Amino acid sequence: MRLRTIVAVLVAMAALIAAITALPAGAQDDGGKKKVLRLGQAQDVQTLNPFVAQDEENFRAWSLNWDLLVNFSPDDLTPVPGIAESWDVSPDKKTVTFKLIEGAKWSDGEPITSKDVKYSLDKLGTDSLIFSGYTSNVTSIETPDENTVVVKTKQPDARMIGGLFIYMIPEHVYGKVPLAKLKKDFQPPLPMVGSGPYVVTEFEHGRILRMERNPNFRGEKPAFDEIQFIKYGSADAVERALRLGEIDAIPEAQAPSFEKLGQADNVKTDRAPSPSFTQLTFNLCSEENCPDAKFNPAVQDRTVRQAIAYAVDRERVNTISTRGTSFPGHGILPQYYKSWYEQPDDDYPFDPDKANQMLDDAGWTREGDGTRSKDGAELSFDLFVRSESPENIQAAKLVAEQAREIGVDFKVQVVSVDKLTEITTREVDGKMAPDFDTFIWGWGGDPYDPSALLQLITTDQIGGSSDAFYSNPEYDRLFDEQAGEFDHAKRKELIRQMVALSQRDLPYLVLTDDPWLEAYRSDRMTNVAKQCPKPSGDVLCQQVNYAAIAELEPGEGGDDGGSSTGIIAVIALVVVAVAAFLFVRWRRSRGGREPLELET
Amino acid sequence: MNPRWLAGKVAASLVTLVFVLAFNFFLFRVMGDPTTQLARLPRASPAEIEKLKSYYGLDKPITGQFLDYAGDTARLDLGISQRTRRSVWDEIKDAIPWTLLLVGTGTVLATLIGAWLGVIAATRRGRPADDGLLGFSLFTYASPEYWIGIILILVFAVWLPIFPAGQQMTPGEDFSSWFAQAADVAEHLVLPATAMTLMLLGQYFLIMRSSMVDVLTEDFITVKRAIGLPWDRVVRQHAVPNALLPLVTLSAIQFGIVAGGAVTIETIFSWPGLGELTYDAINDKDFPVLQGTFLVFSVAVIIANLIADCLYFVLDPRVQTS
Amino acid sequence: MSALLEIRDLRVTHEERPILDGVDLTLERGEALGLAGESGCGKTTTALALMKLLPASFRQSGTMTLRPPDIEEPINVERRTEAGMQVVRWRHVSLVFQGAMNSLDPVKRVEHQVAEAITLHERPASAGDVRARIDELLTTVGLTPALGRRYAHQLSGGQRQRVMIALALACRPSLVIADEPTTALDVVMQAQILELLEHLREQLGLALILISHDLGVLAETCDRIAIMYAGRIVETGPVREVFAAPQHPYTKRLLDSLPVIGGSRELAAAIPGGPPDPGDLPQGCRFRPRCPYAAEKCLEDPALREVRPAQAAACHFAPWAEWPAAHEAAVEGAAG
Amino acid sequence: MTDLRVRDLLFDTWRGRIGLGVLGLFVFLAIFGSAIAPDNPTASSLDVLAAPSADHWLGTTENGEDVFSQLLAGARVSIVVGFAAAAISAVLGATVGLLGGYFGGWTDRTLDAFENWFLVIPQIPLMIVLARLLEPSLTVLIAVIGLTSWAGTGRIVRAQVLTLRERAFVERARALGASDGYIIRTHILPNTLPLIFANTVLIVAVAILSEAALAFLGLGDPTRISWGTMLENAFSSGAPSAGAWWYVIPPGLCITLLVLSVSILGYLFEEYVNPRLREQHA
Repeated sequence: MRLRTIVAVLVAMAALIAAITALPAGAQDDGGKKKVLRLGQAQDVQTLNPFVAQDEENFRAWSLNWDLLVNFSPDDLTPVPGIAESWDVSPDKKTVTFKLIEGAKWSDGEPITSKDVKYSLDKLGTDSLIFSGYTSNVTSIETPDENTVVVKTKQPDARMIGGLFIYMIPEHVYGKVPLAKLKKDFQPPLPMVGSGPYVVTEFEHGRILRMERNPNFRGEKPAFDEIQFIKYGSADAVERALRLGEIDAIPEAQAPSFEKLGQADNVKTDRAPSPSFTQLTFNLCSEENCPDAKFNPAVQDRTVRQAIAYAVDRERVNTISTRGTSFPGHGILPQYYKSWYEQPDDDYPFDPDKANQMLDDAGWTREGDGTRSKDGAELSFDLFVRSESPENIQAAKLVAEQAREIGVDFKVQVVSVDKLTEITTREVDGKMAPDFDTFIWGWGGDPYDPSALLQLITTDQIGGSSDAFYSNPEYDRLFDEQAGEFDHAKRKELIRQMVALSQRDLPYLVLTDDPWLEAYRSDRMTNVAKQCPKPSGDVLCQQVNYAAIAELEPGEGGDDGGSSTGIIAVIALVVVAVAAFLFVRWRRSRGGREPLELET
Repeated sequence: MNPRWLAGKVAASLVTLVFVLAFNFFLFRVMGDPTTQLARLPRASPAEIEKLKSYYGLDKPITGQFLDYAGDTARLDLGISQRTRRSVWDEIKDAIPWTLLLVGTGTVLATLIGAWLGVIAATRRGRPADDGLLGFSLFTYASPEYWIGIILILVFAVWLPIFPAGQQMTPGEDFSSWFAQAADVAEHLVLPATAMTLMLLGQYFLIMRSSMVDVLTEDFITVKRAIGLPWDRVVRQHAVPNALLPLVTLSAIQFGIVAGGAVTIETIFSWPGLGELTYDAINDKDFPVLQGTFLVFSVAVIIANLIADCLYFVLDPRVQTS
Repeated sequence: MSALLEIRDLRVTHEERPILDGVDLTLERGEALGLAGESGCGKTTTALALMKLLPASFRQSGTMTLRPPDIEEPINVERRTEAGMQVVRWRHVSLVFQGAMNSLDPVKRVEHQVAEAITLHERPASAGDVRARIDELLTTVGLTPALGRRYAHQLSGGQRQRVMIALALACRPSLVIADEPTTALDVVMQAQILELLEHLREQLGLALILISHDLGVLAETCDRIAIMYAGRIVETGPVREVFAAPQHPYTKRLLDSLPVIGGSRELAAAIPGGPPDPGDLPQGCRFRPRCPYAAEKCLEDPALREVRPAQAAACHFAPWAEWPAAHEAAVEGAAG
Repeated sequence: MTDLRVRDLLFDTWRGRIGLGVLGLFVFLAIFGSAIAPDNPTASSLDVLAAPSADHWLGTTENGEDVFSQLLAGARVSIVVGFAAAAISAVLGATVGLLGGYFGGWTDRTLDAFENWFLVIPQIPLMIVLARLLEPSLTVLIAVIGLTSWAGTGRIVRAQVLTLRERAFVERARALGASDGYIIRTHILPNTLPLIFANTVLIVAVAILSEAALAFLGLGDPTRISWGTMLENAFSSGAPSAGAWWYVIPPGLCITLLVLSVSILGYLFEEYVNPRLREQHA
């Protein structure tokens, strides 16, 4: 090996290092001018197609890209103009006439017309996976002119205003595509035509979803030029990225690390109620509805359920299972629904003595620390919980632990989601035949209108969404009545009565109201406010309104120093090793030849 | 290369391929209830299921279904991902280069380092260097590769944060040039490739060592020394080329193990290859994708075996002429 | 003119056990020496020790001086370093190994392996020169040059052994050691190879050390013969003399076990027992436990001494005028 | 081949002693681990991801459970799955190998093709697919691992039977009119058993690793603690980023040690059965 070759190799490698170290700096100069809001997430959008998508992450992009017919106010979540500027309810409350905003345009410059509204309500309302059902009452949608939509319903339906959670999508894009294709593998063309402040311009699954300003947005021009949803490999990686400043905010932080995350430099966390809860479900299916159901009949003893409710310390469940990030539950209507919520009278504060007393009085006797029984029936229940949720497993263990104190035995059974779905939706001869005593799972509702959650325990939903199989004509009547009541105060009273009924009968013992957990860099974002609803809501107004994000201003914080120390270290190491190797070979080949014979 | 020999090998591979296709078909169409996978609706009505069945040709006799399936597969129509609603082949096509990069880097490094260490150990048999290497390789061989990966993350991304812990490039970065992007990818490749290398290293080392030990006792090694060839050249020019032969066979057999490692290592490093695709498909019960990646893994192993046969053919003159 | 090779007091031990125990050998230029003895008596070890090719676990001592005709200074093998040996091996001394089966690298072409030896010791003017040399060598050993393109497994046993001989001649050494070059070959092939060696020696003026357990082979080819037993030379002398009048009972027994051409097909009885374990050598004469003539005197170590003109033997009773009839039972009594 | 020599191999070589010692320890834990654990392995507390202390020798998990107790309890799944799956694989492999090797002809060709194809199919992906199609449980894990790892044993047994079939004592038995069943029972099987046994021990190691991998991928039995699920929980709860080495290192180390001890024993038996290997090692 010649010395010249060695020098040449070393020079080449040095040049390589120089190039690598120099280049990322160049890259940063380029991107520095644009104001970009980077949001990190561990799960990303799978498909943007609104007909088949079914992930929560979609709403983060959709809610910036599209409007609803009637949007929600970020102040108190009440209905405010969306695509519709105003609306009018007929005296019989069965016809609602929407006036659309004049001159509004899609991001591609096409006008937004009543045809788009009709198409969206019609097609998304019936043929999509997550927007169907809202228009179940609708009998006709008429478009007398470009700016007017008349919706007629079978019965009065208060959801028409503030409860129609269906995005308005451009008919001129989707209408051309056959429905079969839309429901199969259609991918919306990019930029994704919309009406919100930002539209999706790039989507690389597993990597990035980029949204850029909608040039035709009718509102004020938002401060950030671009919003990126960046996909990380794990929730953990997202949090690390925030701490390092690679991203500016996390829409969905994790309960276990939430507190610690808030202690990081320049990181602020925000916890707000969301329209979802985690509940202990009891199998209340009647003989009539479910002749072949399998369960311990004792679960249908109301006193037993009430006693359990007293015995379970929901505060403790929250503190331990979700690290105190959730909110102790108070019935089927989460506190999130500020305009409807009232703390129920029967709130079951933690009181094991009372629970014991109730069971004693009801004749459920107990020997020592054993399980209570009456006439050979034991208070011993299966408690199913899905394996993928450590929080739910934890909650189940706590419920079991506390129930044991009052002589009620819960056998916690961790099963897969599929298994749990199977036992709760089992059918025999066309009738429901649930095969469980109790289980823990959760539900989520819509931003403003509480119907979706209240509906879960109506008789109608047996065979549908009902998983407690509760059936109470009074409750059903109240539900129908509130659904058609456009007067807020009257409706609120009806809802209060429904909650009271459900608290008495306890098909669900709501353990916790689940939160939005968000985190952001205080040095990168300013004008951050808790809203949706003010002053208790979340700072990003998730799934509800784009106003919060559109109002954010870029902060002073520096850009991330995307360092490549590692690769430089490796290259340096390789260079040193190669140099040493070459040197040794050169030395060996050149000098110091061994003597051939040794002197004696 | 002898065309008849090659034709025979290819034919044998094709037969295995048909077996694999049949198995794949059986597994997903017969064992997993296709309608629930296809509909993926919690409770589809019997009429809807019938419609779906006829749409997907499930009402045909089983042989017809199989032929349809084989035909579709040949046209790379592997169905549609339930998650992303993209064609499964598109998903796989996007993932393959990343897996090849990771697996390729890992295999090449493991072969080179394993062979090199094997030579060192074999030429220092019974000495501390040999014992140390033997212990090290047995340890890496017995330890789960994803555990090694997690430890790498712990050490090099958490305690000593010099390498990124996941993904193939810095998320959201706009690269100014192809070169900057390549450097970024290289940086992200370091830890997963190291994990992959460590996973394979032990096997390669052990095989190379024992193969070298065998070769070094051969007569021709003494002959080479007797003609005055320096020891290091004897090792390099004669012992190593002979000892490498078993390693070639091994790398093909290893490929099945590599596929398993790809799943776990890509998962912990969020490396967007076939492994992560498989992992996501497991979690989301995205059976068309799972079926697709399984097929690709199987075909890859068949191809790897074929390549190894060819390579052996090129490397070992004894096979060429007999 | 001094001897081509002089070995004095060559000792080799392996894990404290003596494998070679004071071997003395002298070889004149152009002379053919036969080295005989049962397997395990140290023949191959002597050859390997001469080239310093013994594994590291073996220790060797003694002087080995090589005086090739084409260089001035004598080569003191025992003082040579590994690098020093590398220029001696094959340039001055080459080896034809036993079992040519495995003596060639299976994945390299034959000609490549011959060329390797040539280019290692010389700087030939061109690749063409090397080619020509290889062709010439192959022709010399009676092979067609085209065979050089082949791999070892494509050659027959005889062809392989010829290639090994060609390889041994590649660097024009002054001494070739052939270690059992004909075992594993059939009789016809054996004869051909021996004839070739004989022929080459005459043609090239080579000195040859032919190692074999087969005295018949040595008788045809060699000028002188040395008989080894348990790491020592027990008898040496001109082939004719030794065959005619062996002076060591071991030599005698070896000769007796040779089949006589034209005589009875029945093989004479082999020597009962086997060579002693180097770790557990008998006291005195090493052949004593197997010697039919052993006596009390044999408990002393006999030295190799000249017992007849040009003929030396390591036996207390040499020279033997006459060999008495053997009585096997003598052994035990002598052991005492 | 006497039992005495097996015993020497196990008790008088340092490899045998270490292998047996470590395996013995883990078997002990598999039986008594849950009982001797200082805490209830699934009892959560508010000490989340706490570093090792006097209360928690190996710290706590993301749910505040005691890592050390989980570690002790986790031995059971590995041991049970490892041995049960290997047993299934041994029975399957031995049956296929014996039948193919002994009867030859079409039986052999069919079984051999079957075996070939099982050898080609990548094992972990196959296990993943099977485990995903079925509801995860301990039985499913055992079945899946056992059913996918027999091909190697089948191959080795077949080769051994092929040589045995031609041996004199088998020929003699056949000439005397012994039935196939009798020959297999009395001549073939006893002579292949040591080989099957040695191979099975090595498969135990593979099965333990497979169980851990499946559990790590979320396909384990959700109701049981295993080292694989511990690693899965540790990884998915962000323990590596939190620097919680006490949660990450021990489960993997246990898997490694168990696999190492089983492998060492396996190699030992293999050397015993196959003397050629012994010479190489010496």
